Amino acid sequence: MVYFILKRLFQSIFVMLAVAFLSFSLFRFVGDPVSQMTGVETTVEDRERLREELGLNDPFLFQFARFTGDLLQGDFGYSYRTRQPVAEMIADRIPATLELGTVALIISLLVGIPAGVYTALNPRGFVTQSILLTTLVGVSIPTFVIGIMLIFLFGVQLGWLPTFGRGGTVQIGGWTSSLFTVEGWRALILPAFTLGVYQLTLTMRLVRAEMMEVMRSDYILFATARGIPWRRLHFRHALANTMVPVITIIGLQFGGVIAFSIVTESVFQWPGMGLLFLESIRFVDIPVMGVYLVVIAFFFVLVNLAVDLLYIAIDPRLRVKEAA
Amino acid sequence: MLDVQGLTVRFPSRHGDFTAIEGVSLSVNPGEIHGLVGESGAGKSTIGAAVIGLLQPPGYIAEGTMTLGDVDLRNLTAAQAHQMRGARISMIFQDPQTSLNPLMTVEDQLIETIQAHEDISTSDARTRAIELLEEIGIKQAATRIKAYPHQFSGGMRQRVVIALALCTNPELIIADEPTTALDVAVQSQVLDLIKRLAQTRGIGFILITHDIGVIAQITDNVTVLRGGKVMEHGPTERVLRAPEHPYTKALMDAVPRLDKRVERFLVPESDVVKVASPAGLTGADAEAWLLDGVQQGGADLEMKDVTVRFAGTRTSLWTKPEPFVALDSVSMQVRPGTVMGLVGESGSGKSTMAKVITGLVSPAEGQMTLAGDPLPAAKQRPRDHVSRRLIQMVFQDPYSSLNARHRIGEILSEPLWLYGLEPDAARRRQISAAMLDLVGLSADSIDRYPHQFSGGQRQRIAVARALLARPRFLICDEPTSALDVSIQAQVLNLLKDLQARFGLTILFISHNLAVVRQMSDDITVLRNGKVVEAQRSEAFFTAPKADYARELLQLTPAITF
Amino acid sequence: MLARFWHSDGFWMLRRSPAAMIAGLVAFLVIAGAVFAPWIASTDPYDLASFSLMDGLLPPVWQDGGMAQFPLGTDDQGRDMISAILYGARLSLLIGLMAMVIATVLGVGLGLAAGYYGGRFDAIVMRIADVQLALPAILTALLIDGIARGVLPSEMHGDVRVAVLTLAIALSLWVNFARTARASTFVERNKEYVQAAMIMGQHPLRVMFRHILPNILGPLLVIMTVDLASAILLEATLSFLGIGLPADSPSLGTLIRIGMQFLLSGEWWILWVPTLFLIALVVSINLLGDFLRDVFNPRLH
Amino acid sequence: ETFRWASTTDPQTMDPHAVNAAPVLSFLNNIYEGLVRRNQGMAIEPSLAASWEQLEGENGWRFNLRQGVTFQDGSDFTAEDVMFSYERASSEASDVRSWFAPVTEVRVVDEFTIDFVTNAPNPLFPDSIANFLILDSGWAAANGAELPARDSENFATREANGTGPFMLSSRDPGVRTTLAPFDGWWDEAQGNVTEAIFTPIGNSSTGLAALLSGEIDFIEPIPLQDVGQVEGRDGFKVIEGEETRVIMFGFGHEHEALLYSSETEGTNPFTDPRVRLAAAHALNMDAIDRVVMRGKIEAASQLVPAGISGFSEANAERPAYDPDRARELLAEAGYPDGFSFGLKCTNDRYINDEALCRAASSMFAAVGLDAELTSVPVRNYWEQLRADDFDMYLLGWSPGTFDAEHPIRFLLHSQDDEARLGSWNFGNYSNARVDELLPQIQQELDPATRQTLIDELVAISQEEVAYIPLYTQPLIWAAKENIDLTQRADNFFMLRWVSVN
Ligand SMILES: Nc1ncnc2c1ncn2[C@@H]1O[C@H](COP(=O)(O)OP(=O)(O)OP(=O)(O)O)[C@@H](O)[C@H]1O
Ligand SMILES: Nc1ncnc2c1ncn2[C@@H]1O[C@H](COP(=O)(O)OP(=O)(O)OP(=O)(O)O)[C@@H](O)[C@H]1O
Ligand SMILES: [Mg+2]
Ligand SMILES: [Mg+2]
Ligand code: NI
Repeated sequence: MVYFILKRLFQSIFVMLAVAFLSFSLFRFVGDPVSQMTGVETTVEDRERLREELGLNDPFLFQFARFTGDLLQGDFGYSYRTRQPVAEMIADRIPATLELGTVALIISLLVGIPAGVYTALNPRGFVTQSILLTTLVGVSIPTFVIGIMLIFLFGVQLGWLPTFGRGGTVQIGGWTSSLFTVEGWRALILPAFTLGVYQLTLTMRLVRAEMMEVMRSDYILFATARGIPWRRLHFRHALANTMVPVITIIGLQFGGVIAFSIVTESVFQWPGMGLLFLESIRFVDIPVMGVYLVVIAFFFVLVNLAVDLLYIAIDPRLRVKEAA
Repeated sequence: MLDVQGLTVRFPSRHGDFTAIEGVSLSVNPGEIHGLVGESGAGKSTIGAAVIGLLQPPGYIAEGTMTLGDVDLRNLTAAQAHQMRGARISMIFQDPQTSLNPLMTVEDQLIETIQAHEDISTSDARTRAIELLEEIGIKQAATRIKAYPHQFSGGMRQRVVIALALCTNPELIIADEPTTALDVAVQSQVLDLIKRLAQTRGIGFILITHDIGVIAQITDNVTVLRGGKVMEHGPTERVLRAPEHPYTKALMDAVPRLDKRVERFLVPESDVVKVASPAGLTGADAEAWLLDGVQQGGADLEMKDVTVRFAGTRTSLWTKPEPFVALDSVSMQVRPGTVMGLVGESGSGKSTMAKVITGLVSPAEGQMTLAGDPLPAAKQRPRDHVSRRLIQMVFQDPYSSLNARHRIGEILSEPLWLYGLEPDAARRRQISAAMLDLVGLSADSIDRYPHQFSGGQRQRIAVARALLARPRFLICDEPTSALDVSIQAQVLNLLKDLQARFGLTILFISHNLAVVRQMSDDITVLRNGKVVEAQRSEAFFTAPKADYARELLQLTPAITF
Repeated sequence: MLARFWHSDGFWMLRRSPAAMIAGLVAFLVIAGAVFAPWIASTDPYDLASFSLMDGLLPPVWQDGGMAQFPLGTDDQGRDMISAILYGARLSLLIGLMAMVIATVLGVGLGLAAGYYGGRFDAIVMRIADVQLALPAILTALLIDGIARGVLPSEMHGDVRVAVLTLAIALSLWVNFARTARASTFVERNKEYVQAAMIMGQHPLRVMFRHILPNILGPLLVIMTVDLASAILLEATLSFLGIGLPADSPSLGTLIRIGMQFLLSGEWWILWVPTLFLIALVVSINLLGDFLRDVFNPRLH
Repeated sequence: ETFRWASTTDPQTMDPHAVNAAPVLSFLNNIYEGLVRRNQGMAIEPSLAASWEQLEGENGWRFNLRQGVTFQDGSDFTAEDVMFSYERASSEASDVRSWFAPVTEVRVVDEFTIDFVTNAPNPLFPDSIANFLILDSGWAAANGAELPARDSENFATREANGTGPFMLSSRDPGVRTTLAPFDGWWDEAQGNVTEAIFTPIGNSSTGLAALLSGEIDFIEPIPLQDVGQVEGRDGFKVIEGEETRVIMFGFGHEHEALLYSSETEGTNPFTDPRVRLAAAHALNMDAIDRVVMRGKIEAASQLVPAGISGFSEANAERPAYDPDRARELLAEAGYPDGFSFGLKCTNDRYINDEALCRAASSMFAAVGLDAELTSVPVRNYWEQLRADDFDMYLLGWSPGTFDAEHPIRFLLHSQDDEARLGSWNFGNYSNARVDELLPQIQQELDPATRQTLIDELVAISQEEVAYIPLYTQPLIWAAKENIDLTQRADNFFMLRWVSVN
């Protein structure tokens, strides 16, 4: 156990360092932070002085070493744009993104898994074909178009749901949550759905494919031959066995959720990390971008670890052998 | 009890309906073990599936009646049929590894099966399950029942499968090749169990197999199938001892006998239409080509104290596994121009031996020599080492040993090209075609793909590929265990002929003692990676020295009449 | 040849599946339209002199004010919508296909090698894949764009935008290929035909590419179609976020991005013509992918 | 009355001296006040200074401060605070220090009088410090915010204490900022807002949706093409105006050769005024107005729009759309077949900037000027312009002082780093007479003389086609019908003029 976790942690550090390095090498190209930090009338000398103060004139590797060194000491630096501590800015935004991502993921699982099971068990039915086609069309429309369409339909035309923001939030410790108010939930529906559509389709198709595969396996055939009731056969036997690959892919798709949450957050003005990141790009806010990426890599590593632990929970073959 | 009359099953396909079985009739009485034999694709499994109502779509029953007691099996609704399964008819599948749900404990699977058909409390169901496990010979059933399938050995798993089929007290159990995946020792235990259950509980069994030995050992009646039709049926002893139908006769002749060695098997006449090779080269030319390349001097192989360790199977995700000793200081000497038989139960290290010799696996210790020269181990053996050509191998599974995406011509000419035996592409093609002729295939096969051939034909192609390297030492790793008897007989004949003609040295690996008896001059018996006996073949079969060897001989199902 | 195709299992299945047939037809039409855009389209959106701002914002021909010359109307620059989407599809498909090819070559190469050699090499490749997965596509795009800008002289920036975008998309897609190829290779490398090749002393590269690769192509082909669709969508998304192509090179993505500005202004066709076209393209490619999956599943034959 | 409004950008900071950017200064003008302020017509009027006059015997201005003004935390406003704010705003850490470049000394005369001494006569000085916002020295000192935050935040980054009509009641950067009226304000508010909630909404479609769904009362700006949609709906209105920002094309005057051209080796055709004039004649402003700008723009003839002080009425003509003349001019200059060149544009800075540049490229193409358009986000833009990476470029300029002198100083005077002149004259247009005229204009106190000087300068710049001024950018705001507000030409949004009916 210890060996396993240590090994994973070691690999995680590698992943995070690599992400930090890559992202850091990227910043030089995003634009000129100083132009974004100063006004029209700032003189050339003042700009140059600022550049020097921020260490932007230092060699790249030197800047990177300073960045990682500070990170390791727990110093996340200050935003160029707002001058706030980056750690605080990101920490403020994490709840919004996590809630959005989680709800989107849950929607995609709650809808995707039953739909996948249904379409696997009735592969030729009309309903199946319609579900498959609808979801396919759903993922073929770019996320931002879906988002805006939903906003105009439910926010403007019908007036049922808010068009932007998080609605009512509640502060619990350091965590701002929109899950405890009706307003919060109303604000969450559209972005979560927009973000979830892609995941939903993916989950559904994956569950469907795996389920069809599992339904042909010997143990399902044998269970059928024993007259195990259908419901139990489908859900206890077949579905459980599809979960291992499904979990892997869903874990891997975490990156996708993050990537698309940038788009979704920007469309819905959802005050999460993605929005912060986009603003930071606009203002070439290097410290925020850097920490954001490292945090994302960290989440990614965490999710990967969680997936592995989930495997063990699901699949007894991976558990410690009790008896020979 | 079970009565099937005139059953016809069809599979519609794009080329019209395919009739898998046609007008099959059979009946099974309580306590009877009814054998179904026949070559692969004869329709054995299809009968079983039709009876239990699990024909794979698009297959359907075209004609015939099936009754179980007073129930007409063809006239059931889907729900009734499902209720029937398990309660009155059960089934056992070939592979115990894959028949159990890996995510559920044995207990859960047993209890749910019992509760599916009976309104019974969980604790009562558990008691029943434990009793049943005890009855079929699992010790400490009360604790072992909590285990997951992967925590059982293959034989125990097959017992669990049987327990699952039994736990609802069905009248009829269809056992589809229940022992094919098991080795002889376990096989004989399972067969004993089936026999006992038939006798004590009066359960009717349909036992599907292609192993005549198994049929001979436990069935009461037997039905011989070929091409979906019944060739012959009747009491087992009568059918096997005095077959009436010519096919049955041919089948019996093709069965390798444990008690005597035959020079050649009689095989049912093959229906391959020979087409002349495009360049007019024939098997004789191929033979000449081969002889042309025969180097003088023997290809004797010697292995000394070879030890192989593998990173052991992971027992837990957290700790590093113990190394697993697959071969433990094994020595073996193969005389030039003879056939060495290598036998042993599954997992004893036979294939590992072959891999060490071919350089796929590097031994931790030990030396090898080929024709007196040292034979470097895997990593040290250069890619162009002469032994790469001299040692060739024929694999067990003819379905996966040929690259499905390459044409036969490409597969065959590859060694010619690789070893630089023939620089000219057209000539390579001619020789390949001639070699096909030599192994008894039509020369126009050269432009086809492997999937267009039957298992036996593919195995011939594999042999041809091996020969095209002009080898001196041929390793055959269970070359026929995936084939049914008649085809096995053809392949064995071919190997015998080639060995005789070209003086090849062969290492013949098998777990089937009867087959080995027909082929080998010497015998090495492996167990758990150790050599337990090494002998001249005849001496071994008449008077084995080691206890383990004696036991093996005894357990091998044989036709004893 | 043709007869063989007609008789092949794949084509037989195609004839039996109306969805796949329609998808095939749509994909064929779109692709043909894209390929032959210079001959079909009435104007060339790259030729600035061929259109005029004076024709801007004309509605489709069936609406008031529409002109027969521009059946689906014009955009805010006076470009004929039909010409724009044909050229747009051309560029999108080009980017999608190139990205897919690069991702395939990179992913399959690494995946094959990782699966074949296993051990440390495998671990390294998979960790690199993790890094890639942790970087959202938009970041990869920014990174590549930035590097290209840093490395190349400024007058080349415009010319390499397509290449940069292609590479960025390819980099965010290769992991799929690598993982699939690796998993399949793990299975294949223990099959006897591979062992046979290894025993003969064949070069590892030959074993990988000549023996293993053809046998794992099936699932890869499926991923290729699905990823072609995602690549086209990704291009649209990147364009939306402002990291895509410049507005004067019409890809479906930039057309939609520009069209988004007219979502509410009444000039609906500027958004919906390219969007519907994109949906048709992506859906049909995905359907073809599904169909291929069936073709490669021997159990469905 | 609660009033909710949205704009595209969140003010980055609450510190009035840290960033010289419109979103920040516009927002903070509701909280802080300067010595002078602009009224609804952009004219200067007294604010914290009740009056001001030129100093006797030396260059500079004396400000007589308003008495009885208190900061929002209750402390009194005195000359000390102005002095402190001056020191703060002119410190190295400040981004607005360039306003005080002409200032040589500041003297506190008494509690309510303060003198700003300048190095030369400076008639425009009071205008130039309209956004110089005054902080309370005691508050800043007590909270450690004596200097603007440079590399880390300080108290003034998220808290505010001004003398203005509104107080900061809560701030969640990037999400929402709430203001409440300051009861102790010295002036009378003309509006009735009792709570104001600001939300940044970056995506313009989302912003519009928020307005139309009633979640916000006011948004600025909205895209030009959506004006019809808003006007067409009951209960909403569009407020249109002219910003003072003039959009123009600039040239690489001093470049030896074109960067983005294959045919013109080693030469830069744009050094020839005829070529520049040809480019000006190629542009059809009417078409751009109708299609790209939806009829909302006013064509511009010079670098400031009409109505700004110093606008040269004498030179109010711009080159007409005349492609034939353009071709002729090109032929005269030796380019009968035209040539290709690189046009640099932003795509997220000005209203429909990318569409404008594409339309312009197509119009240039029609006379043989083959523009290779590169449009980049503004975050990369200035860097590239500073690196001289262009043949022709797009620029928008809004005169911070609302006087014609401002663009002359930044855009027309030759680059001179030492004197801090011509700092945005990327192509380095250089004319000795222009350089000579600028200081005269700056120091001239008599308006009529000053105007003749400006007229001369504008005439030169037009004749030489230093830039091609295109149009004045429109200001398009949208609000619910029941909102009354005032739109100011500098695009500042003043809550004190908002009433919710
Ligand atoms: N689902 C199916 N679709 C089409 N044909 C089928 C299907 N299942 C079986 N068949 C065909 O029916 C015939 C009989 O198959 P069956 O599985 O009963 O043979 P078998 O005797 O059990 O062979 P084996 O010893 O290999 O198990 C074969 O030719 C096979 O190709
Ligand atoms: N690559 C490997 N890694 C770990 N263990 C292995 C490996 N290959 C073989 N083994 C183990 O070595 C033992 C011997 O295997 P081998 O394949 O030689 O057996 P065998 O006698 O050929 O059995 P069978 O009759 O089933 O083919 C088995 O227990 C097997 O699990
Ligand atoms: Mg079978
Ligand atoms: Mg073996
Ligand atoms: Ni056919």
